[in-house]
Amino acid sequence: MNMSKIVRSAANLLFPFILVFGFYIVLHGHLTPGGGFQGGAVIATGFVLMFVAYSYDFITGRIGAESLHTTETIGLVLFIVTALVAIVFGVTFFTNWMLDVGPVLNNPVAFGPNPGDLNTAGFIPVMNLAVGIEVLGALSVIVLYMLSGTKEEI
Amino acid sequence: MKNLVIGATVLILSLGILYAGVGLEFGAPPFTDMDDYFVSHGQEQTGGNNIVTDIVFDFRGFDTLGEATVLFTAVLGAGLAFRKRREDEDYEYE
Amino acid sequence: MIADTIIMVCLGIGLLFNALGVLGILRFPDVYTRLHAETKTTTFGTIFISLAVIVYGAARVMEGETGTYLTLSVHTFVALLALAFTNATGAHAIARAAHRSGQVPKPAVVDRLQEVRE
Amino acid sequence: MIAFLVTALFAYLVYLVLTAGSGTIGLWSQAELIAGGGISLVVAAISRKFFCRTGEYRMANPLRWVLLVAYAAVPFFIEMARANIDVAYRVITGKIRPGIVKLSTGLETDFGVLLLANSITLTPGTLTVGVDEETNDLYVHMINIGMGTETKESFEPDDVFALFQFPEWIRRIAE
Amino acid sequence: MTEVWFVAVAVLGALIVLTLVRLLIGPTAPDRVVALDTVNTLTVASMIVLSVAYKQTVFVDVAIVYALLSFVGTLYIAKYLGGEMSA
Amino acid sequence: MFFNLPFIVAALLVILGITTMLIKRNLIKMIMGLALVEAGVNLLLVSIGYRAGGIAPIFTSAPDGVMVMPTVQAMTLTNIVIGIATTALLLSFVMVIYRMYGTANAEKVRKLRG
Amino acid sequence: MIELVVHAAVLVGLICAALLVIHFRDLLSAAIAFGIFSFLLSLEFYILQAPDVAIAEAGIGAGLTTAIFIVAIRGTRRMEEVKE
Amino acid sequence: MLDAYTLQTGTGFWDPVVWIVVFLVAFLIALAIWLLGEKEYPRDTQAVKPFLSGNVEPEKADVHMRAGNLYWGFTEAMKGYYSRLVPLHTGVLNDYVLWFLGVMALVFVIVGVAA
Amino acid sequence: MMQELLLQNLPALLLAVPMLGAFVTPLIGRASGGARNLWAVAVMLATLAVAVLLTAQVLSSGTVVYTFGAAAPDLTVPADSGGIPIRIIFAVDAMGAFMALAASLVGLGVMLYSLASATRSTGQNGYYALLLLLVVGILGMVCTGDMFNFFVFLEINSLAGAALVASRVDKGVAVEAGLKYAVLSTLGGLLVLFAIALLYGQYGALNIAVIASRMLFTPLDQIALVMLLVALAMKAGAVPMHFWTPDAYSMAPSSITALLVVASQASLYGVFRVVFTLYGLTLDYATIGWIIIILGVLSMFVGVTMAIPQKDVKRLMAYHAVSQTGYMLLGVGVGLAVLGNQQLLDTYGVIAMEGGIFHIINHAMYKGLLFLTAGAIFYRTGTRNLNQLGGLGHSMKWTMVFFIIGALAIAGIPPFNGFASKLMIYESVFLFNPLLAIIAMVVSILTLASFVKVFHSIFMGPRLPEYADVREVPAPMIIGMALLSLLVILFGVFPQEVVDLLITPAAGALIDQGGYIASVLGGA
Repeated sequence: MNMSKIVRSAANLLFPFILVFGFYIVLHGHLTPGGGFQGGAVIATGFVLMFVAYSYDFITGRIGAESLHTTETIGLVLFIVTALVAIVFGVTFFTNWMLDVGPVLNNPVAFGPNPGDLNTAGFIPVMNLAVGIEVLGALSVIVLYMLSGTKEEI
Repeated sequence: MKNLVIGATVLILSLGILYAGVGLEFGAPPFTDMDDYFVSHGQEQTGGNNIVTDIVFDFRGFDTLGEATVLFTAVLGAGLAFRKRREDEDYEYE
Repeated sequence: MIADTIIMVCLGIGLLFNALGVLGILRFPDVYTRLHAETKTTTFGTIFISLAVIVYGAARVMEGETGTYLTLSVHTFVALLALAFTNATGAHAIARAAHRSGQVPKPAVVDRLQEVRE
Repeated sequence: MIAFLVTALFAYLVYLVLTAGSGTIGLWSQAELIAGGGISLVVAAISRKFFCRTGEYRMANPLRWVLLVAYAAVPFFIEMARANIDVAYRVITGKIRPGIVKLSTGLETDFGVLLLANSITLTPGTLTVGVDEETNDLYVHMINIGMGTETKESFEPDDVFALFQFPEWIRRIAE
Repeated sequence: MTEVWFVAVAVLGALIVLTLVRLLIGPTAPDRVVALDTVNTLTVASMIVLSVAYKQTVFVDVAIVYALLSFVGTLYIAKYLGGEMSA
Repeated sequence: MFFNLPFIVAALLVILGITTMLIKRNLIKMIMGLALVEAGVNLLLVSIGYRAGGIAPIFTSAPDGVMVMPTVQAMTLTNIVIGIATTALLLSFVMVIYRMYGTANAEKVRKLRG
Repeated sequence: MIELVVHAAVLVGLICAALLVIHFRDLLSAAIAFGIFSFLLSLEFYILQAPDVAIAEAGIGAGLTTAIFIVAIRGTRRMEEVKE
Repeated sequence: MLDAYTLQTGTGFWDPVVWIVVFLVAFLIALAIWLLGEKEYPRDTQAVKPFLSGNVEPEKADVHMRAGNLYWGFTEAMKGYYSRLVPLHTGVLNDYVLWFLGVMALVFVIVGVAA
Repeated sequence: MMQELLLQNLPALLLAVPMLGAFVTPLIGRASGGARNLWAVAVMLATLAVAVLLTAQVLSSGTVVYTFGAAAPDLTVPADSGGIPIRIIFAVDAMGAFMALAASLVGLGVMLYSLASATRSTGQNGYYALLLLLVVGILGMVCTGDMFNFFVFLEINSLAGAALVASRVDKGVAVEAGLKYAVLSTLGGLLVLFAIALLYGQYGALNIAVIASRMLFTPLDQIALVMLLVALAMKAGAVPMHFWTPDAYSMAPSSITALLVVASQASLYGVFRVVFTLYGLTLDYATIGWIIIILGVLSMFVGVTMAIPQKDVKRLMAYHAVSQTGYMLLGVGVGLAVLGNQQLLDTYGVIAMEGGIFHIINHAMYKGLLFLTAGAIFYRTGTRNLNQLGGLGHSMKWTMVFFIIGALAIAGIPPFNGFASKLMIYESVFLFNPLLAIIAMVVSILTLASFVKVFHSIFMGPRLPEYADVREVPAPMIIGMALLSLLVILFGVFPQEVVDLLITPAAGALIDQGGYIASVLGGA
């Protein structure tokens, strides 16, 4: 069942805000506290907020478990492939290869305390994004599965 | 009888675990060479300011892959548990 | 140091109201009145505490520190907005749930919602 | 399409606020501006159906936002301070006379109802308990109902708000 | 000046412990949710203050996450209590 | 001794968790006990890495000072995510069991024995 | 010194919340207590200079854990059975 | 040559090749005896019909022994042992956890005493 | 060039290939079931190929060390780190390679078998993905040289196993078994992590070699040791912590049970790794050795006696699995108990350990085979109750042959592989303590007796009317079973080859703590 109109309106307003904030945490993982998991968890909580504000049937009509599952898989594959590409360059699995060859993410870093710059740190932002996508898919789909378990017939 | 066993178990484990808590020294870890290395070299080797993220994704990236796999596993497991099953699929255990 | 004075005053007010809020949820007789205490006073107190932090950050920016204190102020402000918004909505949700679960306001003189539901 | 653009714009603004002070182009660095663009597109793609559910775009008018800020800064804040002193007084003395009353608002939009409900919750001795989904009437728990007024079928805004007329303000902002 | 912030956090911590009394005595679930909300607000306040006390401005993000997300838990409890959970 | 407070609290949390798992018969309560154990282990891990007067291991606008140990924080992060995955899976199982058996009491969930 | 007081307050709260989780027979109340426990744990992480962990615990503990516990309670029953 | 296949067990050895040769020889002997008998087996006569103590054998399905009947004597003889052991497998999750932690506590004590 | 890169990165590929395969399996399965099956088998074959290559590499050039994220795989210690490794390191010695080989072999057999056996149930996408993930968990546990990494893979192993156990809901009973398994393994995993935290708090390192080289055996280390030992022994299913074993093994789909056996062996490998490599020379051998021996003897005896009155065929076999685990614990425990005494070690200690380790791979093979035959019977008859079964020898000839091979192997009848390893255990344990050897033999006899009962009640007797139309199982299942029985026979006929090739290096790798440390830390 839907919750009251006030809660629904509040959730509608908060949803994009939570998403933006989650992506902010994901992308700034190498600069500020946070990273893939934390941001992914925040975004997933945004989805979970939607699950609670609206009824189960309404939500499954708009956000399918299948698509969330696919999102999760995309994140995982992106993660492992990014790590595997390093092998091609003659270095080992999980080497930060983008630090040397990346066109964008190899800005020179200032050492010691500094204000931070978004496009640094090699593949870490890419990894953050991949894990963020994975976690957001996984955590929201698991809540969706559990909600489906509260229905009378499976 | 059983309550006695539970009590003894909890007591002994409490002693052991609490001993572990008291035995470690708070605020002054004895060996810090690995972490010192991360703090002093992490920024130049990975370019990230947040050392924790550097460790999570670069130095110990494989753990992160494993942990993402755990999450994937849990999703698959929950999906299997709540899947729609056919009528004749269940086996009656006697 | 005028900034310091403002910070002290704001912190003092904030803590006072937070303390009153906690006192309120301990003293009041039923869930709705406790919600009054919780929502208004603790939110208000936290707004003042945040104001103290914002003023602190602004003062540091005025003194010519790096931009990070600007980030501090802005983020504190965002936290403040989010807190006020979610607290109000959350309080409404709890009150509604409490009413739906059958809790009557105890020393109430009138309950129009109950009449509608019946 | 318009929903997408509005949501993306909102997301981009939020992102800019969050990353203020990161660089030299205004307050932002080039990378942040580009990343913000990408994020806002993604967020808009996901959330446009929720953010613009009612299909009304009144709130896209910047003037209304200015009004909202003014409302939050002056009447709302003053009422809130008054409310807190009121609650503090009741916490200390314990004098209460609570009850749930109906408040007819005459507001039309969801956003208006939300704003009013949250304002009521945070201001003098009142707490929104329920909302009528059809007529947008609010059921308000009041901590201290004036003697004799509880017999009224439906309260008017005058009975609840002393200094400022919130529904009037909100009507100007949201409708 | 640093001491002031810590004193504020100490007071807030004491208030949090005090709030647990309401959690204990209840008597009903909504009362306990009120305690949850109070602790949430106080935690956010402590975090904001602590980030200044530690002079680490990046810590404020944690407070934002809190302010945004604890709401979701409250909503779930409210939906359950109101008997509106799906099914 | 007194300054070991976080370690002692972590140990206490582990003990409370396993006590819950031993004495409570409700499956959801047992899983809560498991979550308490997990929280205790997390707290232990993080407090192991604390250095007196340290600052967080983040260079972005960091003040001066020695940094606390980052590895344990990475490990704790991993463990938190593993914990939520485990908890969700276990709770799903409990829900299915309740649906099939009509009870979530561990003493009645015992078709498999002997 | 004052830092120690902060520390002690949070840790005492932590233990109290954990005890309450065990104490309540009403699982919903236990879940609420668990939410508070999560908050305090996150605050403790914050005090121990682990903001990354604090965010993770905040994001997961505050929203998701409570949510899945509530869903699980909805899927089973609210009260713990009293032992016969 | 055979050494390559010999499993040395320190004090003894085992050679699968030798074993297989011996096995094959025994098998051949058995086969020969069987073939000898087969030649003289009176097929298609009354003599092959089985009798039990002079009575006709009952239907095969009736004499099929089910698993529950096997080793009845063994379990009966070890009743004292089984009546204690089987109830320990209660199937209650708390007990499983208790056994696990109980053994851990026991090992704590043993290691603590030994140290 | 490409070949060189692949050969250089074998330990990483061993994990990366099945992981990547598992991640995309559900996606492929949503498109087409056949493609998914083909994909899963291909991934498993590739994993096996990598495992074989890796084993060859280990046997030819000693311990293979792989550093994740370094410029070169063997660059374990960075130039300016002061002689400590800082990244995750895979250290695959002979023991690890041997376990990896066993896991991927059984995995391939199970995968082929599943092609037919899983067709009836829904949710196959998740099934195949989880099967690959379970293999990933096992492989990761046996290859890693890092404590925390070990914990992570332990969790993958536990969760994938639990999810698979619960996957056939079976009116909730399977979920009950899965819940018990998951709760116990999670609690065990958390205690393992607690121990890791204690070790980290003292030595500031996670690498096994570094911790081993810094080990002081303080009281805190003893607490950590007990936690690691008991938790991993519980995961391996040692009595009296075996209660989850019959539940989980009997309710899982048969193919999964065969792999769960290997998963338990991986935990056993963890016990050995902790005891020998992590603590090694600092340990109090006699105490820990006797603890392991007593656990082993209890497991043997209680397992086999509990098996005899069972009437569910898979539950019976599960109790036998407990009993066989006891042999391994006994063998390696005897080896540990005399580790300090070089003379006794040479006389019988090494042989006992070799027997125990040899039994691991043998057990994985024949127990897997037996569970697969049980699954084949269930597949055709729909029951596992021994009291109802009978007369299947007429219609399921291949299954019967495979069952006989497995049963004789588990009972220790020559020329199958169980005999070879049991012989090594008997003879060496007899020198250590005759009583233990006698118990081991009695248990072996009881095992044979128990399997005679199973064989009789399933296959012997007249064709029963209710199973009149039972036919042989489909070809993929037969191929899967045939693969394992071929291995059983091969290992039984050429035991010395296997011992020389795999077992002796493995036992040597376990005993040689200094060599392990040196190979990881570069002679430091």
